[in-house]
Amino acid sequence: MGNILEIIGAVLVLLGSVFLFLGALGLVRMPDLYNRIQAGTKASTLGTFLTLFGLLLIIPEWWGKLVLLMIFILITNPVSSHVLARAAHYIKIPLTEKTVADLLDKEETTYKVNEEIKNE
Amino acid sequence: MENLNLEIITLITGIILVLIGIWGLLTQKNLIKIVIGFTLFNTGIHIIMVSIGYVKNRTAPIIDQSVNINDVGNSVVDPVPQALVLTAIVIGLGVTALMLTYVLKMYQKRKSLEINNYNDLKW
Amino acid sequence: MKIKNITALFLILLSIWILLNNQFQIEVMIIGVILSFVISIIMGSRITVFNELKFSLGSVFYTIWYLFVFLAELVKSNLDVARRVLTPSLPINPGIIKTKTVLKSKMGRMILANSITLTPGTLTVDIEDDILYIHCIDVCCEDIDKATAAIVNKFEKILVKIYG
Amino acid sequence: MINLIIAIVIGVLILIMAIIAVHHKNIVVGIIAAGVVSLFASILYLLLAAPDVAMTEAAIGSGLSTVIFFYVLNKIKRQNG
Amino acid sequence: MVNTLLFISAIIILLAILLTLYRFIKGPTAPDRLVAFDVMTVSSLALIGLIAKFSSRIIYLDVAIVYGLLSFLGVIIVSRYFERGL
Amino acid sequence: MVKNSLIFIVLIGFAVLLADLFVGFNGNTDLNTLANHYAVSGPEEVGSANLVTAVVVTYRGLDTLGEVTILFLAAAIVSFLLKVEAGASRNRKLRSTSEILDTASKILVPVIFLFGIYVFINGHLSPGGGFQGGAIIASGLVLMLLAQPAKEVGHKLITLVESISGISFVLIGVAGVLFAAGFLDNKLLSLGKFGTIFSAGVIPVIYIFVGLKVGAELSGIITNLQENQNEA
Repeated sequence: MGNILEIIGAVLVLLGSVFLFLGALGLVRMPDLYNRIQAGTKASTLGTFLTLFGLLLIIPEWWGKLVLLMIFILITNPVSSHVLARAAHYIKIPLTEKTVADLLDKEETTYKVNEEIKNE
Repeated sequence: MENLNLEIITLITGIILVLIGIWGLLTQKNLIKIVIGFTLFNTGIHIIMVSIGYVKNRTAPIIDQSVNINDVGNSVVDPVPQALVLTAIVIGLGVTALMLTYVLKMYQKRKSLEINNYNDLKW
Repeated sequence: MKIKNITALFLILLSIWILLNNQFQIEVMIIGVILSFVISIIMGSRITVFNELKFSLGSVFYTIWYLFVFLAELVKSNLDVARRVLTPSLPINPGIIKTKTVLKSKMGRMILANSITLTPGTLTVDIEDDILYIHCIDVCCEDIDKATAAIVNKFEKILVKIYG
Repeated sequence: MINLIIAIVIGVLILIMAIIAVHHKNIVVGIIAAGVVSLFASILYLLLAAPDVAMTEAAIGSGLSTVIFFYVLNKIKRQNG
Repeated sequence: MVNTLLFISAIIILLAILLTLYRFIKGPTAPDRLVAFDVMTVSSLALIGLIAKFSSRIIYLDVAIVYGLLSFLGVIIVSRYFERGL
Repeated sequence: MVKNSLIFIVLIGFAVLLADLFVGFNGNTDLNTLANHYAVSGPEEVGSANLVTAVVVTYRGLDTLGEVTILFLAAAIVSFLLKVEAGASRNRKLRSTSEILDTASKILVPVIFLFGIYVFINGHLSPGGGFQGGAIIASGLVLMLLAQPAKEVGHKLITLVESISGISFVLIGVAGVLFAAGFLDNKLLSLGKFGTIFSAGVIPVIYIFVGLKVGAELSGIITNLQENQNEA
């Protein structure tokens, strides 16, 4: 019985790492910052979540810290990507040409966007 | 592959990191870049010290269920370099903060981060 | 209201302490109770987000139900992103749209925004009172009501029951 | 065996990141790269069986030292008005 | 069996980190690099979990918790610096 | 040209210095005598499961005191240099914080503080200790300041915590001289049962004070570097 659980756990870990890989691939392939954030956040969150869940099945005695880790990831990861997306929109990082709509009316930035941030 | 050990790899990493740090310290013109070079140098030294304390196929010097308490001398790595590095990292943060404060003060005086503008002591 | 806030914070901190230690010796528990009490007394006056929690059987049930809905959406979103990433032509149709929420509590809005960020092709860019600006990989509709129905509603109808 | 592979990859990453940190002309990118160096250094410490040091490096190297750099950079930028 | 699968996953995670490294080098803007940094921290969190399993020491997970709680500080502070909110 | 070659020579010099270290090193297979003593008799002498903690707090306790002092000096110099003249208040235009970050920080800050305290109370059982715990607590303060940048942090409180914990640290050391074998001796309290939270004598107490002191010092550095915390 324990053996079957271990194998399920290992498969979950493998699945999680595949999701992490896909997230990184999305990070490379997507055309602009916002789409990259989308691919990166979702895939890395689920990938890490699945990896930790698989470890939980393999070693049930570690449940306390693993559960805490999962909760922390679910709280912190979306928040950081939201803050990053908000800042990027504020400093007018351009959206890709494929964009069909931008309904967030940009507030007038109170300072001149620094060249150092935008280019290279 | 025979003599490729974990500690050798990390030792090489640490040494090259130290060299990169010194290179940055010496060649960069921007004051903040110089401080970054210093932190890299710091990290490199720490990696070297920890890898010198590593002992092959042994585990962390913390005794719990997975370490046999009667055979500690043969199952853990050297705790002394770890203890030294532990405090050195915290002090490194203090020193970095101090250096950055000096950078800030220098900037307030001269409005410049270029090292070439500070040539008062040049002969 | 303050008592409820401090109690909620205390219970959360105590459960985190237990999970961290993962052992039930009496000394550990005593220290945990003292620590959580002190921290929740000190922070409780400043932090008012826990006021909105409802302590009832129904809210516990809906929290668990929400977790299931959310995890299902999370997996779906990842399969969606994976499909898009792996398709050579990169089929995306991105844009930023507006949606509306009826949630008033800060906690509920944070959970809603986080859930939206983690679900299919959507990312919360900004939040102003009850308007959420959402970046979509695949824009369904620019109309505010349709978009709300498509993206927000499935979470909101459960969250309303928990946070009111 | 797996530890060796991880150590080699992480070591190469650290060196690339260090070169970016020193050489990149944008200071912001340099500081982020220095943070990444600390991050991976802490994994190396973990492989070297030094969890105490890894924890210190994770908390200080990638968190607080980045914070201090950016506070100072912010102050410098604000001096310009 | 189990260990082989875990080895393979560790290697896949390393490959993922290398891909994000590509994004970090390529840029083109500083926020792009910040996204790469974010994904790197989360991936290395998974890697730390696997290392803890390989060494079978639960204490290594404490380091992972530090990452999970504090790694997003870096991203947030850089974003706030960009939008002049510090 | 001359400068470049000078840099090159310095780099070569360092490389040679470090290569010397590298050539003679083939990986340890055994502990040296000192480390062996610490590892074998440490658990009985000190009662701490974490040998690094044993070395930091007892065997090398005086070094730790010195290091905390250096950190104190660094923090003091930073605050001395950054003191601005009164009345130099500039009104800053800040971008408002996103509501989500604000809420998340309110949830996370108490958790981070609790975790920091966990780290330094369990310093003798699990990885961590005063230095890490202090750093984690300072990070919690940073999160608080990021969510509400205009908030003023009480300097008086930070200074108070720092001085009280510093004095207590030294007093424990002196009490070791008076009532036990020597400065910072940990047999001041009974060693207790190995591996439980009330064990290792006085080590947890010392680590609590070290943690509070380091946390207060790092918080002092950060609040001084933050823009609007510079009241004279």
